[in-house]
This record gives sequence, structure tokens and C-alpha cells, in this order.
Amino acid sequence: MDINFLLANTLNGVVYGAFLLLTSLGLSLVFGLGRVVNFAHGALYALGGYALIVVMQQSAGYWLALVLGPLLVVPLAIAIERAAIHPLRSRPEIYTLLVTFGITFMIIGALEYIWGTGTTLVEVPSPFAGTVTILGNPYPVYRLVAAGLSLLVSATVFAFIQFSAIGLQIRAVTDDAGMAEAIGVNTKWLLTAVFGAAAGLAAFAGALGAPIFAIHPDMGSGILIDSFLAVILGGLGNLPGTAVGALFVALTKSIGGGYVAEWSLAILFVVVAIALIFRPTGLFGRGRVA
Amino acid sequence: MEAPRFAKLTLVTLLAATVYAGPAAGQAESIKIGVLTLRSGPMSPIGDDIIAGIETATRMQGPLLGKPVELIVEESQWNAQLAVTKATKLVQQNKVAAILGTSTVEALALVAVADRLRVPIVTSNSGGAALTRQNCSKWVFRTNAEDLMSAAALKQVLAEKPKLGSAKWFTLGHDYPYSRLVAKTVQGVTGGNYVGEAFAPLDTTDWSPFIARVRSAGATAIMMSITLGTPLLQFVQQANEFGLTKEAQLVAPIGLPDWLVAKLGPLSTNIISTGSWAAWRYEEKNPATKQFNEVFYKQHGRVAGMQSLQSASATMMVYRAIEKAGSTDPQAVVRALETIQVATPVGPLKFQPGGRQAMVPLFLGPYEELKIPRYGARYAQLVEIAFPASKSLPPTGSDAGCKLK
Amino acid sequence: MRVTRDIGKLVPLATATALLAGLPFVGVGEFTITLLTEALIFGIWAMSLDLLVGYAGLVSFGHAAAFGLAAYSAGYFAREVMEDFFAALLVAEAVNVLVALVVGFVIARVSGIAFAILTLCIAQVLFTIAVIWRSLTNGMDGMVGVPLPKIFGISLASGTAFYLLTVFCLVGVYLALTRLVDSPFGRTLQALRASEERAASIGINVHLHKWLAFVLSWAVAALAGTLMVFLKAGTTPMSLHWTESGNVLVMAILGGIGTLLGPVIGATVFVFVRDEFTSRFQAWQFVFGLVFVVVVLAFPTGLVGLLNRIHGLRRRTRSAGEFPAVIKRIRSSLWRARL
Amino acid sequence: MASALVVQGLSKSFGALRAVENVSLDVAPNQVHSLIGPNGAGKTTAFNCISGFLRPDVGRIWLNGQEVTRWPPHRLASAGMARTFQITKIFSELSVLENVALAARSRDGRNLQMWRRANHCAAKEQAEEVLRTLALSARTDSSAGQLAHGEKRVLEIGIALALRPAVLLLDEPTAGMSSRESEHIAALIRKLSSRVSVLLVEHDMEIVLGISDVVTVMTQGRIIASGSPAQITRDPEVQAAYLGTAEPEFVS
Repeated sequence: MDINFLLANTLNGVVYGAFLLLTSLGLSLVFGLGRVVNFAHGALYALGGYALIVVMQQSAGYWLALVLGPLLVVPLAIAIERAAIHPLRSRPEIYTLLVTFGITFMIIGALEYIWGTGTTLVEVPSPFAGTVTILGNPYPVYRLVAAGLSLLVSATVFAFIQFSAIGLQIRAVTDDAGMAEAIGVNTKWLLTAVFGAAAGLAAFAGALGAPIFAIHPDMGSGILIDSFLAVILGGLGNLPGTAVGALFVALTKSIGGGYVAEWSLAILFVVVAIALIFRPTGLFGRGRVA
Repeated sequence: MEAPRFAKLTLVTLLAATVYAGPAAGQAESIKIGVLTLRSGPMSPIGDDIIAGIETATRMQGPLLGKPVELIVEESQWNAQLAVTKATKLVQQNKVAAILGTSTVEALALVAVADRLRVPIVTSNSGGAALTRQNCSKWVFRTNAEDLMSAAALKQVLAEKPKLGSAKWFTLGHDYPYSRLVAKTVQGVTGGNYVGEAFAPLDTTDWSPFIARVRSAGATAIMMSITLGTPLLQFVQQANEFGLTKEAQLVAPIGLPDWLVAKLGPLSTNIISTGSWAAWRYEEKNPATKQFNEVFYKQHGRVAGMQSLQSASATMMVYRAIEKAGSTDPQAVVRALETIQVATPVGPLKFQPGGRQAMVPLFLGPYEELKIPRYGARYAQLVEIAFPASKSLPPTGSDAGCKLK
Repeated sequence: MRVTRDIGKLVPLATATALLAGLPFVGVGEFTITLLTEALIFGIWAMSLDLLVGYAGLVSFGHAAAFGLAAYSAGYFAREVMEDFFAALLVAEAVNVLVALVVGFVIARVSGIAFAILTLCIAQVLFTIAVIWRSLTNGMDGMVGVPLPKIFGISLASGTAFYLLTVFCLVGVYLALTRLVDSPFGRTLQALRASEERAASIGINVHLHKWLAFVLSWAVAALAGTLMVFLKAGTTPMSLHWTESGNVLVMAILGGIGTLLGPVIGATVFVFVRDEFTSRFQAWQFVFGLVFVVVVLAFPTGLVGLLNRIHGLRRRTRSAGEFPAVIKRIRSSLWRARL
Repeated sequence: MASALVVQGLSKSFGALRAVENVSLDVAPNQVHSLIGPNGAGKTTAFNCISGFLRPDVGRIWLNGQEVTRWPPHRLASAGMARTFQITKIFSELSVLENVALAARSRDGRNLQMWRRANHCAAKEQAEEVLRTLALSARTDSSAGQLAHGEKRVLEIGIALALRPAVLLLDEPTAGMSSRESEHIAALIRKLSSRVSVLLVEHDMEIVLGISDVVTVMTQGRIIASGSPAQITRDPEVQAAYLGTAEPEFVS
């Protein structure tokens, strides 16, 4: 297997990594802000896929549905936060994992009940249906477009966190919630809003990935594990770290998948395990994760 | 916790357990048949097809030994452990006369406990050859074709289709023992034309690394031993997205369920199946298939897929056996199953002498667009070759390695 | 005095054991016994998790590893070497303890979410090995053909005999673990849960204690895995999958962690509810998730906490002296209304 | 008489931030040695380095003449160094008695006993005695989490005392207390110094000056002065450092 093969799978990894960043960012933000381990993130991703279908059925085009669909998920996520996560504020963070574990079951069950268990293929939207030649082989244009869009949205999120007033508050709370509250940041409101926004990001990813990965009720479980590994590797709550983590997970899967197929996942888990043993707070984590 | 509380809590649990009696035994006069299959998750359309086929066969049957037939469907999640629990429930609580449905992993798990359950199990959705060969059990029968039969059919196809025979072959599968067997077979049959294989982890959603691998190997035919359902849809979609379908012929080692073909739509025409267990277009040759298709369409409003046809055939064999035995005595039904021959939607069926594998034909051919949609289907498999069991199966069970006690 | 107090505690336990063991003989349905056997095995498993989660405060999201590994080693031994239950158990214990000693030594370095993810990683790696090492495990098709267990040369052919064996194991584990959590070691684990830093500052070797807790937990889980592989006559890689780890965590939390008995009740409820739901509803996942969410939100101490609260309420009602006069009046008027 | 605790040339950086730089301390037996300085002076970092919770970059530490540099916290504790925390760390779900008994058992090396009942240990009597000394006997069976804030701080000292340490490190023991409670603690510390050497980080100047034998002043990671309370109050550098920051810094 030649260098072209390695390069092809590096490209595959980068494309998937860009996509993974979208789902990981929200997970990381919500943890950093409210110590919420959101196991339902994958289910919200799936909801995004179904929201896309719902909007497209109203004879909206793909691109319109890509924008509107995720917006449908946001209020639902906010309701989930208020009803199930907010009441757990005073309890150890592991309870948020448990409650969102249950919510995942509820969402998947509801999706199966309403839309059935089947898989829906979404056609690659025009005008990006074809391929371009990269490294001597055809490569789907839509993957490049989706990766570009993912990066664009992620960069916007980064910029928002870095430069906006609300972003400043988010960073302050992530750094030291008690202190931020003392200087007048409304952490409750902030968490609810960020949870909604993170769900929107996940839903957007689900809709954006639909023409590649198709839509079915359980579509979120794979991406959830990948995102978790990315966020853990990067250091929970650390956004630049999350970006590196996402890229790392994606490259391990694609390059590993190319060379040692069936072992690739095990290798990923071993690497994450080793990283955690030496850096329990992630490669770029600060302080202790209690 | 104080110890007295232990007593109280245990008492509560015990009461709950005692009160729990499950559904009432139902009408005493009915004959109960258990169906064990997948009812949730992305693969459950296969379960739906299995149940639908059994329902139609049951409706066509009418009363059995003068009694109504009652179907009891249980969710097994295609999980071996849960399947054992649910099979036990069907036997101990519902007193079923036979169990239908089940996939390979469940059927193998049931073989292990078959002597404890003591009920005829006729599976119609299990490929694993071991089930009716080295692991065979007195109680467990199979009506669909096992993997080694499909492998024999593949040889025939390669011999008859020079374009495939001279192709450069690559096996891409999920990491199931079945996939390994398919790979071994393809390698054995194609010899020097075999350019590689890869086995993806079970929850692979992004196939791009594997597509790169296939390309790097220069393959022009891909044997897809990929789980029938979402994963296969994802792979075919992504192979098309990457333009791989223009470079290589996609081959499926077993048939695609018709709901999957419907989802794939035009994409399905890139695929040839070398080992379908059933095909509804066999109705052109077999009146029993046509008769069943019509009843099925009336009842369910869709075309009878591979799993429906297969499960219906298994159901019919069980009903014939019960009629022949004259009772639902499990031993008698098993003895009757060994000897009956039944006209089913997949052709006339009987079990291999001294074995547990039905002498079932295989249906080979590409998927194509229908000029006139039929039973709601717009794409379907063309039955180019009906490959008889005599060419693919050892004549007796013991030749196949099945030693019945 | 100590002796009489111990006897005082033993009597209800003995009564409960006798009641539990007597179930098959008082007309309880055959399948209920089958399901109860499964539930109690899960109960042992959930108790072993409780030692980690409820006492040492280490949330494992990969406890299926301990269960599946034992199932594979006991099952393989029983099929290939001998059918004796205790011999197979010994093998499973040896394998589990060995692996836990190695793995635990490393992961006892971390806590909290890192611990949860690390345990998940370990389970997933074992899962992959079980899929790939086909000569030993038969891959995804699962290892089948595990014979019925023999005890002292007698084959446990009947469901009742197997059930009694399970009850015996459960009670044994319960006794041992209640003793353990009440020992200096058990108290030290609880100290770790409250604050590892504080524990270290009073001279507790935090790493050593977490390591031992991990090994003990895996040793107890080995018993559950061994029983299960005999009950099901085999196992598959799915017994190592993270969804199973999630299930056992659900059982423990549902019943109430840090109580030992709670996880057993949680496992029982889980098994019976899952059986009913999967039989009755196609969207059983929704109902299942709903029940779980409600328990986590409304009853942080699980079902045991709920039962205790009901119990406490009754006791308080009996000694009405504690009640403020207003409540007493409301209560008496309620009584009158009912009469 | 040899020093109870000697710290020599201790330095610790976090990235570019030099939290502690070349700090040396010498705590004589049965003395109360206080470490003061404005917020961010590096007192708690120094404390964490000494008690093993942080690894110093440079520097050596001796406890009762034995070098203990880079020992893990639990080993230091067994060797006779006990500490409290700035933010109360107690085992809040366990009883008050159990909190102290844990430390007593740990001192006797009984943590690993798995079959004995915890309540039947000799440690129980030792713990009860500590609670008597601290006037906490009335709360013996309460859950530690239910204690009042002041009681929790006292309990924390009790846990440390149960280790029968040679050196006791107290990190702001009066934080968040009323002045009456603070006085109570101050008296307690003074009383304890007949049995142990105390290294104290404290913001309440009145207490520091009232009970200390030696006071060491740190700013920005460095020691700027060390001496008796009288010497310290006269030191011009200390005055400058303290006048430079607003008085409220020292109000707890």
C-alpha cells in the first residue's frame, strides 16, 4: 500500500475530523459550563437528521432544511435541560450522565415509534453530487463541502466564544463557576442557552451528515462515542483541545481502518486509555477533573 | 442498611415476583406458535418481514388440527442472551408448539439450550453453517440456505459469468465469522484474481477508509459481506458517492431484502446477488410463490421480501408437520419434520436426510428496474439462475458433519 | 451482647433466604423462577458494581468487562475441561483477579470521569478481542455449547436446582459484602468517595485502596459471569459491550447505590420490567428510558430510598408526638373523612 | 534540639507563573510557625508542596531529621505530618466519630482490614478521646455534613490530631468563622503546640501575632521576612508590602 493510500486516508480522516468537531464542540462546551456529561448528545444528533426530513417533506430544499431543521431541535433541547438537567445542579456530575442516558432511550424509542425503525437515504444535494479527482481518484465533492461547512461553523463558534460578551461569560463560568456567579453572571440561564445551542450544533451535524451517513433512530450512538473520546482526549471543556482530539480520533479511525481494519477501534481505545492514564484531565486539560 | 430491612425489602420483591404471572394462558384450545425476532433498532424491518411472512402463512393455513393458531411474538433484539430468555418464556409460560424466526447468533444460542427447552425450532434467517453441521441439534431446523451453500453457488456464477470470473476480487465485510467464511470462499474460488480483504469494526459508519483500501488494491469486484440493513445502505451510498460503483461490480453473498432494495432504488442496479434465499419473482416458475405473493400483498400492501418468503416456508413446514404428527407433541413434530415435503413459496421443500438443513434452492441474479411496478416494487432481483440444493448441499446430514444423537 | 446482636440480624436474613429459596415450592411459575434466576445473577453483578460506585465512588462504565471475561473463561473451561461449577468458578476468579490486578493497578491512578471512560475503553478492547480471537471465542457468533454445571458430580439439570444455587451465591455474596463495607477497609473506601485528597492527607494509600476495591469488584462479578454462562449455555461478545455496562449501571442506580441490597432489587425490577416491556410495547425503549429518568430525578437514592422513605413516613406517623399540632388536626380530619 | 520540619530552597512554577521561589523554612519542635502574606503570595502552594500534594520543582524537605522530599501525601501522613485544608474537606457522609476514627485506624495501619467490624476497633476509643479534647463529644454520632461551619473546621483539626502528628499544617483554620469561634481556635492551637509543631497559614493578623512563635512573610512567591511577631511588625519591608495592598485583604 503506497503513499497515495496513506494520503487518501489522511484526507478521509481530516474530513471526518472536521465533521466530528461539530458534534464534539457542543459536548465540550456543555461540560465546561455546567459539568454536564451529556450522553443524549448522540440522540440530539439523530433528531437533527429527522428534523431535516420533516422540513424537506414540507417541500423545502435541502439547504433550507439544513438551516431550519436544527432550529426545531433547539427548543426541545432547552425543554430537556430545564426539565431533567437543571434539577440535578446540586448533585454529582455523574447524575447528568445517568439522566441523559435515560433520555437517549426515550428519544430513540420516540423516533422509532413516530418514524419507524427504517433507514432513510438522503440524496446528495445539488450542485455537489459529483466527484473531483484528488490524488488520482474521484473524491465526493459533498464531503469536501460538508467538511468546509463544519469548519466554518466551528470557527464561528470559536470566534463567538473568544470575542463576544456572552462568550466571555461562558469562558468565565468554565474557568470558575463560583467566581463568575459572584460577579453577576447568570449561570443557570447561560447553561440553558448553551445547552440549546450545543443541541443545535449536534442537530446541524446530523442534518449535514445525512447525505453521507443516512438517517435512522440509532444513528447517534457511533458518533457519540467518537465525540466523547475526542472531548476526553482534548480535555473536557477545552475547545482547542477538543479540536485536536476530534482530528486525532478521526485520523486514528481512518488511517487505522485502512491498515488494520478490525483492530482500528481497539487501537483508538488503547490510545485514549494511555493518554488518560498519564493525563487524567485530557491531553490539554487543566486542573483536576473531579 | 439494617438487617430487618433486608427482610422487609426481600418480602416486597418476593410479593412482586409472585404477583407477576405474565399474560394469562389464553384459550386452551388454540395452538400457540412462538416467533422470536428483532422488533427495535435499525435492523427491525427484517423482523417486520419475518413476522409478516409468518402471519400470511398462518392466515393461509386457517385452523390447525381443528384449532385456531395463535402467534406469540417476542422481541429478541438479535441478542443471544435475551433470545434464550425469551425462548424459555415462550416454552415455559406460553407453552408454544414450535419457535420460528431467529438469526444465526440466536439460533446458535438456542441450540445450546435446545435439550433443556425441548421444542422444535425452525429458523429461516440464519446463515451460519455450523448450525446444521457440527453444532446441529435434534430440535433445530433451518429452511433458508446456509453459507456454504451460497459459496457453492458463487462458484457456479463465476464459471458462468466470465466478466465476474476474470474480475479482481476484494472482500469487504463486518467482522463476523460469516464474513471470514465468505472471504475464504471468494479467495478459494477466484485464486490469483483475489486482491484483498478487509473487515470493518461492527459499528462502522464512515466507509471511506475502506473504499480507499479497495481502490488501492485495484479491485473490480467487491464481495460485500456487510450486515443487511443500515450498514449496507451506508456502504452502497458511499461507494456511489465516491464513484466506486463505476469502477467495480458490487456483489452480495446473500440476497437483499426487498425493503432494502426499495430504499436503494436505482443504486440497487449496481448489485448482483449470488445467494438469495428467496426471490418473489420466482412466481414466474412456481405457482405456490405466486399464490403466496398475492395473499401477502393483500394483507400487507407490499411485496413479499426474502425474509417473508423464507419465514412463510418455515411456517408452512411446521404446520404440515403438526398435521402429520396429529398433535403438538414435540417429539412427534420433530419426527414429522424429518420426513415431510411441502410446496412452499421457495419451491418444494424437505429436510436433508439425517440432517436439519432444508434442501432449498438459491436464486441468483442482478437487481434491475421493473418496467411495470408489481406489488408496489419498482426494483427487484432478476432470477437468472435457480440453483438447486442438490448442487450445493451434501446428500445427507452426516455427510455435512451433523451427528444427531 | 455482640453475639446476640449478630443473631438478631441473622434471623431476618435467614427468613428472607428461606422465603426466597422456597419460591419454587409454593407454586410460583416456572418461567418466573427462570427470570428470577437471571435477575439474581444480575443482582450479584450489580452488587459488585455497587462496591465501586456506591462505596469507593468510582463510576465504572465498563463493568461488562468483568462479567463477560468471567463468562468466557468459565464457559470455555466448562466446555473444554470439566463441567464442575466450582472448578469453572475458580478459573473465572483466577482470570478476573489477574486481569483486574494488572488493569486496576493502572486505572486506580485516576478518578471521576476519567475512570468511567478508562473502564469503558478496557471493556471495548476486550470486546474487540472477543470478536477477533475466533479460535477461542467463535467471534460474533458467540461461544456456545457450555454444558449444565455439575456440583459435587451432580448435574444441575432442573431450573429449580440452578435457582437454589443462585440464591445460595447471592446470599453468600451479600453477607460477605455487608461485612466488608462495615470493615475498616469498607469505611476507608467511603472516605475515598468523599475526598481522595483528604483521605491521602490522613495517611490512606489512595491508590492501593482503589486498586483493591477494583480487584474485589471484579472478583465478585466473576461469580455472576460464571453463573450466567452456565444459565445461558454460552455467551457472545455482546456481554462485553458498553450497552451492557450501561444496563448494570442502570440496575444499580435504579435500586439505590451504596446499599448493596438496592442493586439486587434494581436488577430484579430491571429484568422483570424489561421482559414485560419488550413483550408488550414495540417502543419499549421510550417507556424504559422514561422510568429511568423519573427514578434518577425523583428518587436520587433509588428504589431502596423510596421504600425507606415510605417506611420512615409510616414510622413517624405512628409516633404522632413528633407531629406539629396542625398536621395532627389535618390528619385526624382526614381519618374522619375516610370513616 | 533538631527541627521538626525543615524546608530548603523550595520552588514551584506553573507554566510561566513562579508560584513559590526559593522558600526555606525551619519549624522548631512545639512551636507555632505562621506563614503570612497577601493573596497569591504562594502560601498554599508552598503548603501543598510540603504536604506532598504538589511536586516541587526544586527543594528538599526534612521531617524530624528524615528527608521526605517528593514523598506522596499518605506516606508523609504516616511519617507524622498532618494537614488541614483551606476549603473544608471532611468525609461528610460519615459520622463525626468515623471521620476521626478513620485517621486513628490509618495511623495504626488498619485500613486494610476487611473482615473486622470497624466499630469494634481500638481506634474508636482513640477517636472518642480526640472528640472530648475538642469538645465535640456531643456530636459524636451526627453526620459530619450536618455540622455547623465552625464545628467542621474543628473536626478537620480533630482528624489531623488523630494521626498523632509531629507536625501539624493548618491552612487558614479560622476562615469563615465568627470572631468568637476564631478565638476558640486560636486558644486550641496554642494548647496543641505543647504536643506538636504547628505550621500555620492564616489571614487573621490578630491571631497570628497572638499565638505565633515565629512568623514568616511571603509576597509573590518569595520570603521577605522571618522572625518573632514583634520583629515582623517592625520590619519596614513588611510594612511596605502590607501598606501597598489594601487592608481588606486581611479581613477574612
